[in-house]
Amino acid sequence: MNAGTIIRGVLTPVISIALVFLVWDLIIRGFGVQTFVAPSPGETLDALRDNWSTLWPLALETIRETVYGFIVGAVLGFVLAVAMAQTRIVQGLVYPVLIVSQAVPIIAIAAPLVILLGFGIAPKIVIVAWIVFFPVAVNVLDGLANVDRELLNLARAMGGSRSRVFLHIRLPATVTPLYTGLKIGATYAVTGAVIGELVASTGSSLAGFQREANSSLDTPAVWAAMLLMTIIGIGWFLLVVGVEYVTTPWKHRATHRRLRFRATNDPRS
Amino acid sequence: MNAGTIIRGVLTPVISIALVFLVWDLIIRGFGVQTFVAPSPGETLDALRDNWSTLWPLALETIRETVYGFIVGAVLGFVLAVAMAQTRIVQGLVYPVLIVSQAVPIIAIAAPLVILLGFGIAPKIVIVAWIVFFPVAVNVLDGLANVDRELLNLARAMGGSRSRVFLHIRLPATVTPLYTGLKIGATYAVTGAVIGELVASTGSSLAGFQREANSSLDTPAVWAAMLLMTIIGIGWFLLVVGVEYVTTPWKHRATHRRLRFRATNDPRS
Amino acid sequence: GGSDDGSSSSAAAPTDGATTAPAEPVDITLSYDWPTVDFEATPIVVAQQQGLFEKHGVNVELIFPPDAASSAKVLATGKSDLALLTTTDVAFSIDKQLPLISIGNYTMRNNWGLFTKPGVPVALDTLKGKTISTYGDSWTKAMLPFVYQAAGITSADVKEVVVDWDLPLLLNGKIDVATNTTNFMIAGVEDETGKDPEYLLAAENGAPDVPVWVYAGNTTWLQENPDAARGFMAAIGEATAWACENPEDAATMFGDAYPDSGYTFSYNRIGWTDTCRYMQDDNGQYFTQTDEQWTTLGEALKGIGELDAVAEPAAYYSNEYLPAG
Amino acid sequence: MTAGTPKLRVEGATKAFGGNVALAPTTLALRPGEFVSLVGPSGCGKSTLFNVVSGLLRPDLGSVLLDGEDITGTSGNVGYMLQKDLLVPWRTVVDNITLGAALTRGVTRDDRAQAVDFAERYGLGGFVDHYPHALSGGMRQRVALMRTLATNHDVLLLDEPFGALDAQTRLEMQQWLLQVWADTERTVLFVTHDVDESIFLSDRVLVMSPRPGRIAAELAVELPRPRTLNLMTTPGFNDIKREILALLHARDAA
Amino acid sequence: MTAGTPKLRVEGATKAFGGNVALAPTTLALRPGEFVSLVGPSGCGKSTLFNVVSGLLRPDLGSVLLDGEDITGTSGNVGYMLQKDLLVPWRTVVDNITLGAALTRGVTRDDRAQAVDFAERYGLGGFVDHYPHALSGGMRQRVALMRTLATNHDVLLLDEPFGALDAQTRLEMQQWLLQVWADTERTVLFVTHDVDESIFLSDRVLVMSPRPGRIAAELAVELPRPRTLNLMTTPGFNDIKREILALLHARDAA
Ligand SMILES: Nc1ncnc2c1ncn2[C@@H]1O[C@H](COP(=O)(O)OP(=O)(O)OP(=O)(O)O)[C@@H](O)[C@H]1O
Ligand SMILES: Nc1ncnc2c1ncn2[C@@H]1O[C@H](COP(=O)(O)OP(=O)(O)OP(=O)(O)O)[C@@H](O)[C@H]1O
Ligand SMILES: [Mg+2]
Ligand SMILES: [Mg+2]
Repeated sequence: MNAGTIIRGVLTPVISIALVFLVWDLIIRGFGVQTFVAPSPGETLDALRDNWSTLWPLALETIRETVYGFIVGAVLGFVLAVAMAQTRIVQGLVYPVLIVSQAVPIIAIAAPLVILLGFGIAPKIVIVAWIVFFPVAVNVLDGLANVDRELLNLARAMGGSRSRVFLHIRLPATVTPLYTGLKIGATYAVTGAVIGELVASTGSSLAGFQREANSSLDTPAVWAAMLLMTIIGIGWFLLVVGVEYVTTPWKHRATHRRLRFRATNDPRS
Repeated sequence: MNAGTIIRGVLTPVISIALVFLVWDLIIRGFGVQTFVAPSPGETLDALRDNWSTLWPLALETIRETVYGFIVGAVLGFVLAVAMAQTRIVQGLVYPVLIVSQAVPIIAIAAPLVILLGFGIAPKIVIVAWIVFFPVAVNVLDGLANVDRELLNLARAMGGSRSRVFLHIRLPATVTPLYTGLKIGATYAVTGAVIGELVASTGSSLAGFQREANSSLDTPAVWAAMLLMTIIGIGWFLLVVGVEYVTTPWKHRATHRRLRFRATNDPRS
Repeated sequence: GGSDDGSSSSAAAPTDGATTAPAEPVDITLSYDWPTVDFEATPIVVAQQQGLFEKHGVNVELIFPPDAASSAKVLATGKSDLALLTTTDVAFSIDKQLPLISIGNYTMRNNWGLFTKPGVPVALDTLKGKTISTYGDSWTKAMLPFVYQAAGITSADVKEVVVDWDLPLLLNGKIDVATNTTNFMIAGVEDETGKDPEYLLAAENGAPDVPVWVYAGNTTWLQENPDAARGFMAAIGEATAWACENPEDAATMFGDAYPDSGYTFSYNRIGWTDTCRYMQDDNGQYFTQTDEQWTTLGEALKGIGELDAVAEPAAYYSNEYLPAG
Repeated sequence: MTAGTPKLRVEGATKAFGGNVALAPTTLALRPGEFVSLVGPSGCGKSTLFNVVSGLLRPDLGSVLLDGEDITGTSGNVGYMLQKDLLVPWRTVVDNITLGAALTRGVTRDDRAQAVDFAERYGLGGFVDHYPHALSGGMRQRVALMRTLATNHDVLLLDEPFGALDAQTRLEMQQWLLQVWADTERTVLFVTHDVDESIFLSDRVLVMSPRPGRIAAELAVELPRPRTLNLMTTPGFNDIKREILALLHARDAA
Repeated sequence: MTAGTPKLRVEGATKAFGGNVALAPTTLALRPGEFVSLVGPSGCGKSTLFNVVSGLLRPDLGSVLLDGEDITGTSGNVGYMLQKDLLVPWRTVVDNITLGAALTRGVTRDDRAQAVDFAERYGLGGFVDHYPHALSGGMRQRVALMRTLATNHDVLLLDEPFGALDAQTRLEMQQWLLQVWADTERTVLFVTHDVDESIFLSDRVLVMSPRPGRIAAELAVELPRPRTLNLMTTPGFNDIKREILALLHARDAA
């Protein structure tokens, strides 16, 4: 990473977020919006700090729901994509269902889910997974469909079995689209968890805190919770970006470090 | 369109949706789920028919909100993408904001929006636009970034002005990604309108009908409304697919029909 | 009884307390306490249908807030002139210095309690280990500790769940006990099952007997339109009295006004009838507020840490706009 | 403009990217109607020279003259064509041919008529309303060349126009280009890596040296026209080829 | 296996797609260590023949014999390389070279050592841990060829391996290939559209006819080895070239 990359990769987003806060502040001041309607960034951050000891454990619970749902959704989407890639028929039958599933207003299915699955983490996992599986499935399917035909032929000509070709050619080719899907999913996952929490949760939750704060007209606390949810979503997104960076060295590095191997096998050593 | 295309394009989705209804029916019957928890497809369709005269005007209103929000979102996303494509700096500053905007749980901003914007159609338009602008902006930006450098150079070498190059080269190049974004947006747009309706409806609305049906434990009516919302979303999606098909003949036709021109200019005639 | 402060109206044009209909009725926007309509709007519907508002020189439009907590915000921002609010809404609004004030009780007593399915008795000594639903609202948060104290338990002895809508969960056995008010729960359960739920009224089990709902007004608007406010209360007073005497007719009238509300006639009738049980004090008096009710509520909210300080009673309410007599 | 004025003249044009000299001072002149090829190793600055002439790049030093007029750094004065056909997928053949008009002043009825005429004349008569995706690689390059012709500039810069075609199609296209060139009397500057191609087409071949690029040698190709494929295996052809290969591969020659 | 058994023998192999005959009955035989080129117009069935030999396609009729053993329709018996390098972007150079092992039985330490050895020997010593995106086109084709060599099959099928390279790099790669071939003593069947290339590399050139493809002529290239670029402009080379061009362009010749 050179200086230019660091500036573009880190500094610009930071400035950009700072600008958002600035604009937010200007709107609140400029239009004289009262605190109980919408608080300024400063008031929101104060509320976040003041409620931190309450919010943090709730945030952990939301993160837990998000993580589980995310994993379930990602695995489901991936498996579905692999299954669909096998035959045109399966794909033709499943694809419309995928689209329909996303056209269903998720808030509308949340309530029946709670009745079916109870107040625990299960309905939240289902909702998060429902949101996450779609971009994963669509992108991985795309990745599988776009593996170079000639490369697959070559692999077969080399004597590769179906399973080994899948393992060494098709599977790695899904990595980039998988991450694309995961990044989209990560951005929306927290929203899913929050919807689940809103409809029902055991004891307190981030969404529950928000509702309580709302019912006691503590708007800065409502927005603090919203800010925290957004931060969790962004954090989750950035985590996926980071994992992608580390696990796909061939995209940004010229060489792979293989110290152990080079040390023992390099004829020049 | 030959027979094979028709089968793949129309018959498979129909079968696929039929299968969804079948599985839904089997689950309800198989697990003996009570009607007030989750109705069978038959009960839902009955409820849809029985409530049709109430639901249809509400659906029209939802469609109206979706259409306006969709247009606002699409235009906003498009303009934003074009602006971002101008300079690296603008892009670097705006892109993080786009991602953050999507990580904000939309249900959490709905109520403040209503207090700021009132009970009319405005907050629904904002919410739908909020959902739609993102995939449009991201995809169009992608399209603009991927216009062949050499083609742009050639266009300049031909003496094309900045505005004409934009009009004839860059703009048409965004059509395909624009439709990709619009299709994603269409799938989610109705969800946005429904969220808006849930928090802000003076009179009646599809979401309001659903909530009232829910309060009076008329679960089949709840699901009928949900089904109707889903149908609107899918219909909207299919409409975009259709418009794309008609407006991008170069993707699926070998020739462009230019009857008038050929008739007067074809030297062979 | 009631506040004898009176300063809040001193700036307004003097009146003799009796309302007379001016030529031009004053338009009033009233924000409801819930995002959708239900039988609690019966007095307003009756006043509209019977021309009582016109008679008292006002014209009322009912609007619905984006969520249950936003009616106060709608009122405070001037998007409505009057509002139906819960008393906790008022308490928090004053704490946050929102420009509004309560101008009359809707109910005079506390009809909040704990509910179980028909045939499943509920008592203080059976609460331990039960799953209890709440709406995550401040009222419930303020009242539950009194009940727990009376039962000799703490919140750790039960499983509290926060839900969006309790009735299906209660009937479906997903929760053991729901917290709600009698009018809504009895109407819901009876309408759905034909039987009455079992319930335990909090006011009879350790909780203060304070009103749940009040009419409130935007202070600026009140100062400019004191006569309209009095006109409104006068019309509501006549409508409420008539509707409680003729619950069947009132429910029919409500159903006619909101045919798409999704509620059945019996639900509306049962609910309204039960509401009427709590609308008068021991003296048969409607509306009149007391220092004591606000102090009691304020202390209860302070007790659970929701309020830092209880304001002077006069900050919360004014009986200035009550109809004469 | 006197009779002796060259059609195109590059006068000491120089271009560096950063500290990297891509094009050392280069001077060349083309007579009206002349066909001149440029050959040279990859990266020697051939495309850079073309970009300077077409006005896409402004030279650090030197100038470009068209009919004696200074056009340095201004675009839209010469026709330009590249190895990639760069057809616009959403425009039909005729609309691709008229792209130049669309980009400069708007397409007229006459532009269309001329485009159809080109297409009819050079073997694409049945395809004027086709979209590019429905054409073969050779046909696409024909359309690209017609687009270049349709801008009605006297000077054409062709940068490896047949580099992506297979050998057979390439030979056909070379003969076709000679026919088009003879018909339309344009002045052509042609870049190729294929020595056979450069000799077969040109009146003169300019050999460029490796980086920093400059014109190292100039060979007149005094072979009769019209030319046919047979020419490629004649001794005269072979002599020139040997000379060029020797210039290009001085270091490789054993 | 007797001394006279051909290394590879294709016996009347025929292939049609639908009603479309891509490959008319074709018979050919390669001696061990021989370098044979196939030239022919586009679509004449060269790649189809390769696919039959490699086992990707089963011929409608006929058979393929390796060392006299029938391998018709079975894959993994010969090395195969295409115009596109088809390197796997997520594998380093050494991992790409050992791809064949990964696809058949798992990569051993010896496979790695052999791959590193290849890379060192043939000019990629410093690049064993590089990812393909960090290599030039010529280097990528070298890796692709090493991958083919590393499968340790005696017979290599090379289908226009240098078709995508620029002329200079191509000439370098041809000389490099001859060196590798001389070192490793493989039997090579080579497809190209470049007549110069086919002559420069081969012991024999097979010319195929247009569709339906079959072998129309066979020319022995009895030019001395090792060969250098000078060869390309010798009269002997030129004679063969004239003959092949005549066969390929019978219809174009004037
Ligand atoms: N825009 C640019 N920025 C920096 N360097 C450049 C740029 N364009 C070309 N170069 C460099 O200038 C040199 C000449 O490039 P040019 O493209 O003119 O070569 P060329 O002779 O056309 O090569 P080829 O035969 O491969 O097309 C090369 O070293 C190239 O890397
Ligand atoms: N899988 C296939 N299905 C149908 N037709 C095919 C298939 N593969 C090849 N063909 C057809 O068979 C004929 C021979 O194709 P082939 O690829 O073998 O030609 P080629 O000689 O390799 O051509 P080129 O020089 O362009 O590579 C062509 O007409 C081609 O369209
Ligand atoms: Mg170049
Ligand atoms: Mg081929």
